[in-house]
Amino acid sequence: MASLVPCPHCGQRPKEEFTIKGAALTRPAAGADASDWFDYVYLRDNPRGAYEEYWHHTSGCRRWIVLTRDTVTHEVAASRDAADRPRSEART
Amino acid sequence: MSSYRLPKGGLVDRKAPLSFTFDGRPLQGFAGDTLASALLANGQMLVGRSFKYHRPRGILTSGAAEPNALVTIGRGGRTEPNTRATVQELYEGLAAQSQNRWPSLDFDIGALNGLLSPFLGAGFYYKTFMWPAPLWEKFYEPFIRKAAGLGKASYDPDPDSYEKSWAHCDLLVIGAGPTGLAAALTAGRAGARVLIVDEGSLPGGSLLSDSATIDGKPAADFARDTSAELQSMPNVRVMMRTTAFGWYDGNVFGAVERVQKHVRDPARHLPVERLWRIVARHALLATGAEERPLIFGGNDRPGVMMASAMRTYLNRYAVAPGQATAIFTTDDSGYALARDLEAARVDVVAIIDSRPSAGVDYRGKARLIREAVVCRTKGRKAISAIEVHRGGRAETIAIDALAMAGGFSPIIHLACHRGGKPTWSAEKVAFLAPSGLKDLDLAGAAAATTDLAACLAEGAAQAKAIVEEFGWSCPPIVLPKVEGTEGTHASKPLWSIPGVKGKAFVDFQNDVHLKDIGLAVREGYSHVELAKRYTTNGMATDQGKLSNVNAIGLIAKARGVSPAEVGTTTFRPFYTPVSFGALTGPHHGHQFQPVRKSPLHDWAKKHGAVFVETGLWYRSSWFPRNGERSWRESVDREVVNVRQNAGLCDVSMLGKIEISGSDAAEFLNRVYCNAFLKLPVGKARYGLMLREDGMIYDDGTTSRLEENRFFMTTTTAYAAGVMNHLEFCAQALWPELNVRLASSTDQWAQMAIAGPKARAILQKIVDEDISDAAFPFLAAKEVALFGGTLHGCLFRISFSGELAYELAVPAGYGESVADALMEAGKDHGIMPYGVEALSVLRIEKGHVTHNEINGTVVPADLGFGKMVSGTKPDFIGKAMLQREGLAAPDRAQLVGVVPLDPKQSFRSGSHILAKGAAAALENDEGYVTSSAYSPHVGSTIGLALVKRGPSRHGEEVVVWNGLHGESTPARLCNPVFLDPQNERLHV
Amino acid sequence: MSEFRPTLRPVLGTKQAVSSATLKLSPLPEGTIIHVLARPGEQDMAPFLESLPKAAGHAVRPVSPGQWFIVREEQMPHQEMKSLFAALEPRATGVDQSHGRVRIRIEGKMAARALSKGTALDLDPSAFPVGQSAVTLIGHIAAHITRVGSEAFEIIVLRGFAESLWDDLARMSLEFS
Amino acid sequence: MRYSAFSVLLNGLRGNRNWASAWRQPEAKSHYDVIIVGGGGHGLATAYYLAKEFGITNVAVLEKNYVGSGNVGRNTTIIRSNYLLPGNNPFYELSMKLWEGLEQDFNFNAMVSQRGVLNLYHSDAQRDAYTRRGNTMRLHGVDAELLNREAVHKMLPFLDFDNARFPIQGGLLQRRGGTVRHDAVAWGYARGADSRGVDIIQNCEVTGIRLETGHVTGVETSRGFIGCNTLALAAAGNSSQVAEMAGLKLPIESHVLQAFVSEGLKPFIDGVVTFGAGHFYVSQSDKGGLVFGGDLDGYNSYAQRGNLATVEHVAEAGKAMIPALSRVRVLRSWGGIMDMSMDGSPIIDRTPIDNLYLNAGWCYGGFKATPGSGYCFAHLIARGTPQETAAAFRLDRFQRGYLIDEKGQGAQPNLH
Repeated sequence: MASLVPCPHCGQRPKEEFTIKGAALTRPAAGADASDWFDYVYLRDNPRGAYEEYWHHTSGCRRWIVLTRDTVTHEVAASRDAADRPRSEART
Repeated sequence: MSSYRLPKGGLVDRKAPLSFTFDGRPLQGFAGDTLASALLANGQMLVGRSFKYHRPRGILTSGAAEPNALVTIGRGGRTEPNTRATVQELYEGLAAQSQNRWPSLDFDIGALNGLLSPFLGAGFYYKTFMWPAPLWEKFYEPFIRKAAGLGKASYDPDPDSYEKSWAHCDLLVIGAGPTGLAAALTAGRAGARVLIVDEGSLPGGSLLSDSATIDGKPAADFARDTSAELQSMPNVRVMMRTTAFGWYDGNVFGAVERVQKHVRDPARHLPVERLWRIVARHALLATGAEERPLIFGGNDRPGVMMASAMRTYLNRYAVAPGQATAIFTTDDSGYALARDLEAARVDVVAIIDSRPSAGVDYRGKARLIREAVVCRTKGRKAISAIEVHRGGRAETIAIDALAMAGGFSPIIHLACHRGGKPTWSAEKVAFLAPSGLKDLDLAGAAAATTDLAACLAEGAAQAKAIVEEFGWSCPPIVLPKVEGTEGTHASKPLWSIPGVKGKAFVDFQNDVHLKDIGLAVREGYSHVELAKRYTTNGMATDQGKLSNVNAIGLIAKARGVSPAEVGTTTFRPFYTPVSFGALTGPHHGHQFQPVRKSPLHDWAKKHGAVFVETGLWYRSSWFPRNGERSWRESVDREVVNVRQNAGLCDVSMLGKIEISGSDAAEFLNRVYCNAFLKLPVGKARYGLMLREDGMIYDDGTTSRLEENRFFMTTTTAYAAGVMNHLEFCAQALWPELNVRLASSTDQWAQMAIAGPKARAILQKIVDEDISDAAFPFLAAKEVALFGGTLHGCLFRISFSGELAYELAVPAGYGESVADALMEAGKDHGIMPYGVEALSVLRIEKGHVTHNEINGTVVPADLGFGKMVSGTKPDFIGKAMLQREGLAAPDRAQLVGVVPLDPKQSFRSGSHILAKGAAAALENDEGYVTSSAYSPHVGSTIGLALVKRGPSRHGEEVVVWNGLHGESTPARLCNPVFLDPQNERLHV
Repeated sequence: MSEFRPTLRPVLGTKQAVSSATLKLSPLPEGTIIHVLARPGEQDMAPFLESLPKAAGHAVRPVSPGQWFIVREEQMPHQEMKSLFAALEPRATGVDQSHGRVRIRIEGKMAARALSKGTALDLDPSAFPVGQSAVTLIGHIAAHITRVGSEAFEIIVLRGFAESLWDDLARMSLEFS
Repeated sequence: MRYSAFSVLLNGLRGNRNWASAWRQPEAKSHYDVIIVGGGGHGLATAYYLAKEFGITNVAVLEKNYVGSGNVGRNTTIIRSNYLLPGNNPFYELSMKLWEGLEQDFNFNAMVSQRGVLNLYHSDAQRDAYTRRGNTMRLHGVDAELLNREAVHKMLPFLDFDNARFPIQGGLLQRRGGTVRHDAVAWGYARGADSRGVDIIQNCEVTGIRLETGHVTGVETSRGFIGCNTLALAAAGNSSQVAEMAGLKLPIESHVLQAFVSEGLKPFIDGVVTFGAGHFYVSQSDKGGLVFGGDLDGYNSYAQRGNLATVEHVAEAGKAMIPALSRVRVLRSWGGIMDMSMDGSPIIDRTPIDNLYLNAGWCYGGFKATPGSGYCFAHLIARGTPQETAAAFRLDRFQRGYLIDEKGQGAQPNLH
């Protein structure tokens, strides 16, 4: 939900307490080749439906979180601290 | 004849008369009246003129859907155009003006448009006014703009206040009619946190207009007693005069409470309106239903009214619509009205029922005409007769008021705000709320349940189910006994009426009539959205509350499909219009954004600082002194004094971040493009932070105070952004690093002490030895002050190019320390200097700020190419920095620029053209990023980003500023105008 | 100038306390606020912080995962703070925020109602009991709220915003004063 | 049937019974020279110019909903060519010139109304940025004036000059900027293209792109397969979805931008004014409603609706700019789906697939760009080479590092 955002630490909070960064992609390793970096910085799946994105609880606990949010219904399926690595590191 | 007040009855307080005016005419009403009921009570049936044809219009409804009775109320900054007379509560001294008429409501020149109506059909303006082209803006459009619009807004500022508030509840009940009251009572008794909102001034909704009895007492009394019980419960909050206008994600509802819109002189300690954001675990829509008009010729004539509205005026406000009324009905609700009218001794001349038989057994005196329709009305500014068609026969009946009952549309607006599409029910002849809604249900008339007893039962049952779902146990529901009412069975849809004569209106306010809809379909605008946009049906201030379903019915008929196939246009917030004031709350004028104050603000103030907004901060720009005639004089003095003696500048608003942990150095090494791993303890270093795309993000100095403790400074503008960025790096990118970040911007009052005398002055208050040997350039450490009574941080860094220090002391002591420094520097000629002087000093020295770091430059563009580490395995921005375009030979890069003639000047934002080149975009070589008058150089100097700039030092160019008609011959040069060897830093 | 004695200038020093039967708004003394940041992966340090010998008269306020404020009415001498910081290492870092942040107290029957005009927190005792803390927006300003009593709240705000927040709170209280 | 005052008069006298349909409702042919995906402003304009300027008439426009159901009918109707960067400015000026002759050209009154666009500035830094921008415009012969506080006060005395948190210092004015009746643009292009033989096929959703050896042969649709020699995508808002059917991943995110309209008022504000100290821009429609907007909600979305926080944010900026708005009531809010590109500028280019062309990434420049976008896209499709003013809108500029970043915000779409 983009009106109230479930922060894993603070519970439901209003959108204006957050800063939105966008797609929660995994940063390539230092030596990765240019195309991986280009993909990471510029290309987006931009799906209709489930989407993992970085939000920052700027006016709250100041933790970066990863929301799994539906881009059509705005429903949030999951919310976790960004420091807790996702189950698979594989890039989507 | 016209409408009038009945001698007795109603819920108005006859002991509390109220005077008000309409178009300046003094009138009387009672407490409990709306403006509309009071106007009708005074026989004022003509209240407005229509949008396009300026037809005389009366009061059609008794509520939020009113399309005709829009008036302007209030004066000066309290002027409110387009106020619906049907919802505006009457108050003593209310002054109402009719709209969209000239010279007067009674005689309106605009009515001539009616004669042109054959040429003013739907979309006519798309087909003409195109020749000759220039005339559109010079003639046609100004004329149309003047003719269009409704009320006139005031330009005066609003004297009243507004506020916002949050509310949380288990169950939000929207609508305090029978269904809502029953629901709130059930949930409240179970102990749930209940919030019930209603747009009206009294709880009860339709109960207030109903002649039925509940448990033997009048419906209105039942409403009063029920709300009294609700008010007495600590877990229930009843909010009247509150309209829920939107349903948003997270089951958040927007609502506006009209706290003081029903009083003449608002109390100062209260807002006039309050915006609510209501977070509800579950919501129940008990919003009732809207009665549909019928589409016959002259259905807009004053005296024609919705049947349900007529009943409300009669029963709630004791106002009779006229003396000889007729009722045109397609369902049984018309008969309840007939019964109530007759009970009030108002003559019902005829009931025209489109159906062969009614669902109720009518025993009244009125003549009953079945299988008949009204095809037109007669009269000028008020209805005088109707023409009734039955079979082939037409008959004219003289009347002075007509009620129309076209069936009911459930009010499902909010339920559709989150993308769900309404579904058509052929059985109910209505669009119902989308199915499968989450955390929201509908009950009562909003769910097409029409019978009063059934509504009470449904409200209670739904509430019970909801709170039991949440784990409360619900006491058994005892339903009250309802008498004196018949269920109104679904109407037989009557989209278009045979033999209609004259204009039959679909959208009253926008003057969209029957033929317009047909035309739109004929011309290919048959999709419901296209038809709406082409005819403007449903786009008026009532958002089609009365017109949309009828329009859909007509489109369906024209296309030969069912309304289900046509579908609706999109229901969008707001349910009823919401004022900017309410949406803004307290955040306007000076409160638009908070003020962030430096701990040295008052110190600067007492030295006469002129302040400037910098983000949320106020920074001191310069400190004028007696006899200085211009800001330039003051700034020049401050600059010269720094270069000759010493100055004190408040730099507290620089971002400050404490970075600690065993991986702090490694962390900094990754977030800066230059090396930080080996920065010695006690040293400061200038750092460049890139974005992942390789562009420079921000710069600043970072000092190593201890092995694992760093003190970072950022620019003022990017302080917040840098902190977010660092937290992202630490939490999301490299959570394995042991690093902790604490913003300490507000902890420190920070002062730049710059100039040849800086050391001598500072040494007087700093306990430690700060000689060049002991504390050289770029030294940084914690120091004791005043013999150990205070501790702070001292940095030997310089933005001005002079011997300079930055001293950070605990903010609460900032002013005191600044005073001490001014005292200590008195004999050394110390002066405060502001950001203007600071800017001159840094431009003279060729130091960049965000004027140059504009989000599109890489380090090499600003001469920092060598700073970028080639050895570090990784840092933010490293990979993208390798792209060919970012190393292209003709990139704009930093240079200095001076006018050839020192007497000439140029401004930032001017562009650079090669000498002799024509002023054309293809000759654009770059632009001036910063400029100032330099006392040191003796002329204006500038920094610029110019193609291949560094290789063009000495080249003559033109600084071009077409906006000001300036074209200044100038020379590109080294951006460092002063002390390129940095000797002054190291003294 | 070793004879010079720097004087503290409280940021809300000039503000008049708002007081009525149902609501009281008052600045708290600028004493001590220490920001404690635990190293990543460190377990809950609250008990440890509570137990600190020097913590007499201190209160501990949770801020966010691995972060707490230690607050007390009186100022803490430089050396005492240094040794406290030393005691925290290596598990946590202490950062002095005694001047960076300011405390305000709002109490009374209507305190929660007034705060609800600014924050989206559900301040019902069932959702926000005594002892609970949260960082949230109050209007446009971020602040740290703790319920210190059934009808009393402590607000901690950045010094630079303190005056603006005070004025906002006073305005939000107008209805009840 | 040609539209004119005479035709209105004549048909009026005949009871308006003889007006023909504005465009046909044809069945799709099995094959077209060019298929354009997207019956919004850009797709219809592309079809119109292909037919009118480049003589390519065997064209179909496939629209999954109704003509103009996308952003062309969900914006704040502003047109302007006050762009900062050389890569953008000439293109938007070309578009402006096309607007200026549009109605006579396609015989439909779209109410192009050049009542001026004024961007307020509140600080020296903003003034300098507008000086730079205004001079870019002047260098390209585009009209631009930098007004000081007094001049703005004279023009709009009802702005907040007395009690503002961020006092107005002046503004950058483009007098040729203004507004256009948005729906009419779609209808005018649709009617113009249709009359030149283009098939506009509504309720026809493209569900797949058929590729043979890296070459497009046609599209699968809800109405079956339709073949083509050239496929052109103009589906802004859904570009990523359509491109994915051809296996392309784009530097684009879809975001929701809300817009608003107030109740109808007698003339209140003449031109377009944008606030410099917050997110707010406003104009007044010929019907009397104040049409205004602000910033993106900020999250990726395909739902044409936003949330209340943004609504309040926009209203606050509005009242801060014009205190007298306080008692004006907002009637309706809606949302459009923006194709937000990674540098804030659009893409009109070929793709790695040789007969697949892309028109995307319009951010919120889309409406004002409609004629220029249609013309340049048609030029690219017809001639195979980019129209000169659109030459910078390359798809590979991100990879090569030739970005067109007006705001300097970098690769974060919600900041553009």
